[in-house]
Amino acid sequence: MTLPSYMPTIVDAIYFIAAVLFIWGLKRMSSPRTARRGIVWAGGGMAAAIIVTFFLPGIHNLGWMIGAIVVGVVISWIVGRRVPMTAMPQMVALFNGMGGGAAAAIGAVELIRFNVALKLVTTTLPVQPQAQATAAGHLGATELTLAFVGVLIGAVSFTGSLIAFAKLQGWMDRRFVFPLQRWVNLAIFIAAVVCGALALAAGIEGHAFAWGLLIAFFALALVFGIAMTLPIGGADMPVVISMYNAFTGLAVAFEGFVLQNEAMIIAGMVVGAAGTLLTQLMAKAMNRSLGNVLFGNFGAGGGAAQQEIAGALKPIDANDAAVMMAYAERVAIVPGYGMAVAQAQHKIWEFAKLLIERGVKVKFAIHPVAGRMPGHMNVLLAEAGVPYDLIEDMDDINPEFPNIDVALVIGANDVVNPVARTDKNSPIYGMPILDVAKAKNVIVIKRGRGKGFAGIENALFYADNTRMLYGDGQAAAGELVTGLKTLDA
Amino acid sequence: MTLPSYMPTIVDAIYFIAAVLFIWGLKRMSSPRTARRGIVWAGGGMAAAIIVTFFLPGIHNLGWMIGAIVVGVVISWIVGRRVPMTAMPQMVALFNGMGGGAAAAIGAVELIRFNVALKLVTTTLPVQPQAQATAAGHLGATELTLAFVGVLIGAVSFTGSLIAFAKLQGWMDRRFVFPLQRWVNLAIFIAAVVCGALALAAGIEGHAFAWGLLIAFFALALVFGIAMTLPIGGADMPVVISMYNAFTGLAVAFEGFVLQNEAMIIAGMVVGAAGTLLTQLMAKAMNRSLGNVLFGNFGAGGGAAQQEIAGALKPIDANDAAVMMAYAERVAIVPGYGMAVAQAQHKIWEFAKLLIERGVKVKFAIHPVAGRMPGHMNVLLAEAGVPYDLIEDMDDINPEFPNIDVALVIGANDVVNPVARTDKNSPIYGMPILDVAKAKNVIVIKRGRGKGFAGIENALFYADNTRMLYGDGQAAAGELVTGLKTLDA
Amino acid sequence: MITGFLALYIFMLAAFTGYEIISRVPVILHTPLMSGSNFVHGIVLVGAMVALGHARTSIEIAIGVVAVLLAAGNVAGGYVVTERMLEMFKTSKSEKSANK
Amino acid sequence: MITGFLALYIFMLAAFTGYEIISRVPVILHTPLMSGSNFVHGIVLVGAMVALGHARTSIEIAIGVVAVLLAAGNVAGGYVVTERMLEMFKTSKSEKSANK
Ligand SMILES: NC(=O)c1ccc[n+]([C@@H]2O[C@H](COP(=O)([O-])OP(=O)(O)OC[C@H]3O[C@@H](n4cnc5c(N)ncnc54)[C@H](OP(=O)(O)O)[C@@H]3O)[C@@H](O)[C@H]2O)c1
Ligand SMILES: NC(=O)c1ccc[n+]([C@@H]2O[C@H](COP(=O)([O-])OP(=O)(O)OC[C@H]3O[C@@H](n4cnc5c(N)ncnc54)[C@H](OP(=O)(O)O)[C@@H]3O)[C@@H](O)[C@H]2O)c1
Repeated sequence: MTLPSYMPTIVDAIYFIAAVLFIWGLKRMSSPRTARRGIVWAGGGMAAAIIVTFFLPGIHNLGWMIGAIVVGVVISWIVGRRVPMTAMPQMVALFNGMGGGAAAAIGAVELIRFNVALKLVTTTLPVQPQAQATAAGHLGATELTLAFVGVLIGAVSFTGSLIAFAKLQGWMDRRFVFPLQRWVNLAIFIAAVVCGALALAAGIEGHAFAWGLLIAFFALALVFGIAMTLPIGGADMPVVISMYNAFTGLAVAFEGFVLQNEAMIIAGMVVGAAGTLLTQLMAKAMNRSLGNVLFGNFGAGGGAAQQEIAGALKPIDANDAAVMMAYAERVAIVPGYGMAVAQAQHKIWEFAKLLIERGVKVKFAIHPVAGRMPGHMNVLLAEAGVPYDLIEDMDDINPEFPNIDVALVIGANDVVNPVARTDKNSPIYGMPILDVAKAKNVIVIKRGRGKGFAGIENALFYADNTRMLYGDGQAAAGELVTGLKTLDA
Repeated sequence: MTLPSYMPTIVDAIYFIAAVLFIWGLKRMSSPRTARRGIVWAGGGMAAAIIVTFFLPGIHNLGWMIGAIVVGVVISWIVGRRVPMTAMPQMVALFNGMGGGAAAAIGAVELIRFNVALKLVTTTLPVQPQAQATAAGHLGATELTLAFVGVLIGAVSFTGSLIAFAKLQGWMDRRFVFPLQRWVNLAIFIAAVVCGALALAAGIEGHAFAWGLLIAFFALALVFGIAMTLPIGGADMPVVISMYNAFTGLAVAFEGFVLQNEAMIIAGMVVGAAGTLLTQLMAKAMNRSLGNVLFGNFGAGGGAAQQEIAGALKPIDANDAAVMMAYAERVAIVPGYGMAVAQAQHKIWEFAKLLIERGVKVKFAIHPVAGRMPGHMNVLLAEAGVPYDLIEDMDDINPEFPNIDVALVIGANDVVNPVARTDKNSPIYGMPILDVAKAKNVIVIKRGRGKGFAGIENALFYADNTRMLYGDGQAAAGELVTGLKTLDA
Repeated sequence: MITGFLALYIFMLAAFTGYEIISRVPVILHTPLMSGSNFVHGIVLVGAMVALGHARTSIEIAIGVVAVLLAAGNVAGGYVVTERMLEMFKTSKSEKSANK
Repeated sequence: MITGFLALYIFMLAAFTGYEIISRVPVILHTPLMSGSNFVHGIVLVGAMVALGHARTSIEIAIGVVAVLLAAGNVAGGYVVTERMLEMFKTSKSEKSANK
């Protein structure tokens, strides 16, 4: 296939437009009103960029290429469409890891080609001048360095994200901790850097890398990603995923430099910076520092050292609970991960609407990390049609709890656990919580004695003013609705 | 002077740091808390960039260069230091015009050099190969086009800003309007573009430009800047200056491209975009569109068509005014350009503090375009030490005026003129105003029957509940203070 | 040819842009935005295609295919997931106005 | 060497950056910010120095001197004026806390 000579210019122009659309799209994505359009625009730019790449001069292996694209796109598309909303965080982790792996693989191809070309040059110079020109020729010291750095962070993002995926998916229930772990991890990291630096130094001097060093570098980078992520608890995974997202962005930018592709440089760098900031914002929302997330061994089990909780669980039946709320003046509904699991948001909103009709003042109290991803509850309540002005942030509603007659907790646990305030030995000590315990009465909907994400007991459930309404979230909410309706009938 | 070979790299590095500091500095300048540091950082970057430029290889004419820098810096510095705060807007115009002129001059030098080099090449080729290499060699079609565009907008910014300066300085009292003016201006613009395009086409084909065309292009561009600015009224000057500021930024970016200087490209482009947006925001604050500002012939006199105002001016003396406010519950102070002229902000604040001590609730009501630059009043009141929480924006205070016992207007006129609401023929019709007329009583401090910026009568002054306190702003405020003190004694 | 300083300028400006985009985003949009930027770095597919397109030895082709496969997964999955999440916000908006 | 597309990328990113910096600035800071950006384009002095530094014929030198002179005025004046305006805001802040 011979292409017209102006083709590369057209390709460059499309890449440029794609880069603009990415930035534009991301900007729109930062407000709920314009977000949907944003992703569509960015998607258009992406599709155009991918299509024109086929028309770059000197592109071979088209069969392999199309096959790999079709397989990758179809599988991801189906998985992404089918997966339940509750599994979104691990999906993001998975796809992000794939991007990191791709960036690392690109770097690997370039480094191997550099090596092969140099070997060919020194041993059999006149045989393959073309290979030498395309590869070894254009990798200067800067390009080589960035290729190595890109491979390192891309590989870490790859295996790290896969571990994060496995943990959130529930495939690896336990955190994997052993003594001196940090030192072992540090050793792996240093070994990877040393191997890489030695190979790099050879490359900059114009020699081929030793294959052994190169392979060791790849392997150690992959292992480090695993080792670094294993000890981090599942509750911290969204922050970690966001960090790996930034990593992938940087790796893409660096490999884009190696390939002299501006669109990759810009898109990668934008994501790198955006992801870095987003990581910090997320850590802040969970009241943690990034260092604490990565090395803090949060949620380290430690049940042994925890204080004992006195008191008993006092059940209540749905009708009594409905009556209690029907005659209350103010009710606060506190949803948590259990509401997401039970998909109870529609029933709860139906119940809340009935209360509002009776003149009860109803608010939804949302903890920033309720559920399994930041903003999880907002997404679900939005889906059910709850208007924004009934939804209150933690900071706004906390001072109001003493005036609230009934706090209805549905499937929340850790985010209302007063232990975070009182018990220094608790793994969630220091996390800001919703002050539900201060409400006059508390009703808790959950299925049984199941623990929350952090795996600890909750003193709230044993408090004098708390009653337990056992059952699946959706079923219990349905019973509450029925209870209210019989009251009116 | 022989310079070490790594010098250009160091220069590039410093340019890079300067560009980062500019962006960083501008970002900090967008919040009052961090603004001061911002300009200092940007200034440091600028100083470093200027100094290292001397160390670029092949820089000649050092004597001229240092001389011109010293003269330019010293004069501007002294003028900038000495000038009163009220004259700030015209100073910004002046310095901005200088930047535009510089950008145009750079473009002119490059274009002339291109011409000379080409002539040398075609006529006496072997004589001056060096001149050819430095100039004609590197100006491709893109560079030439941007050089021309840069000269055009730089020149327009230059003469346009000088006219704006002259108007604000009071050197050109009248707007200069004649029939068919827009068409004449359009003709000048088209003539400039045609001359430039013809010369450019020759240059792209590899011929030298005709000197006549080139000179006509320069001259017409300069004339267009004047012609475009002459019909615009002084009240719109801040918007126009902001627009020329953006022009200069773009011109700098384009000439930076011609010179292959990244710092100029980036700084210029950032200012270009920032200035464009700022222009729009300013026009919006004055309730005008940019097109209306440029072509609307605002403030076109038009006194003839205006409605007559019935009523008489009713004077009050300072003691009575002081007593009135001393026994009021709520007082709103409405400052305008006259307070700036009289430098009365300190006295007014002293008076306000005395009122507050007596238990009167005092607010300052600020119109966004009171004075002669956006934020003018805020700057002055801040200087006097008025705390921010006493200062209210137009939108916040307007609904409160009916509850206000005394509105004290000091040196404001157009921004409180109810004619803007009522008289469609008035040049300020449609401008949002402060609803002072709705206050229970109004006291107006001004020197006499002087008109405001728009040059029209003010119906407020003739209203039944308005009393005039004649005198210079500072003196009148002083009398009010004395009046209050004697009351207490 | 993008050389050292030019690359630095582009890195710097792009980083600034990314930073600005994210600052002042409400917590509620953190996950969709993470997912959206995850999609954007799917542009790595273009790079993977170039790497595979120029691959000659079979080891290069093998790694290149892996790169394209992974990158394609990143692009498609990132888009679908982001779109699904944002769709829900849209629903909320229209329902909200209907409810008010 | 900055060629067409690279220049476009840089223009685009710088423009986006400038736009982002200005959006959401309060009216009260419009004038200082205008003055500050006026100072920033004073970087034209560097270009004027290069133009003058490479000038050979006397007409080039003459225009070059004018360019340097104007640009130097832009830089120095822009700085002084901006600094003076912002200084007042600083005063307000410290006085404000003293007053409260
Ligand atoms: N938002 C984020 O970004 C994020 C991400 C990752 C982790 N986390 C962590 O996740 C936790 C979130 O706290 P949370 O209070 O929302 O949830 P949680 O602490 O995980 O508690 C969920 C509770 O819901 C109950 N539940 C489960 N399925 C249910 C069903 N079908 N019907 C009714 N109840 C059901 C469970 O008790 P039963 O089994 O007895 O029913 C469980 O106690 C925090 O520790 C947070 O740090 C947050
Ligand atoms: N803020 C901006 O960005 C900007 C920029 C340019 C133009 N403008 C325009 O400027 C006008 C601003 O309105 P404004 O109400 O602030 O001012 P104004 O309408 O210009 O009125 C100022 C008044 O102050 C009085 N005055 C002057 N010197 C005084 C002194 N020493 N002591 C006491 N009074 C004195 C004058 O009357 P006497 O002569 O009788 O004393 C005059 O009526 C608007 O038309 C606006 O569009 C605004």
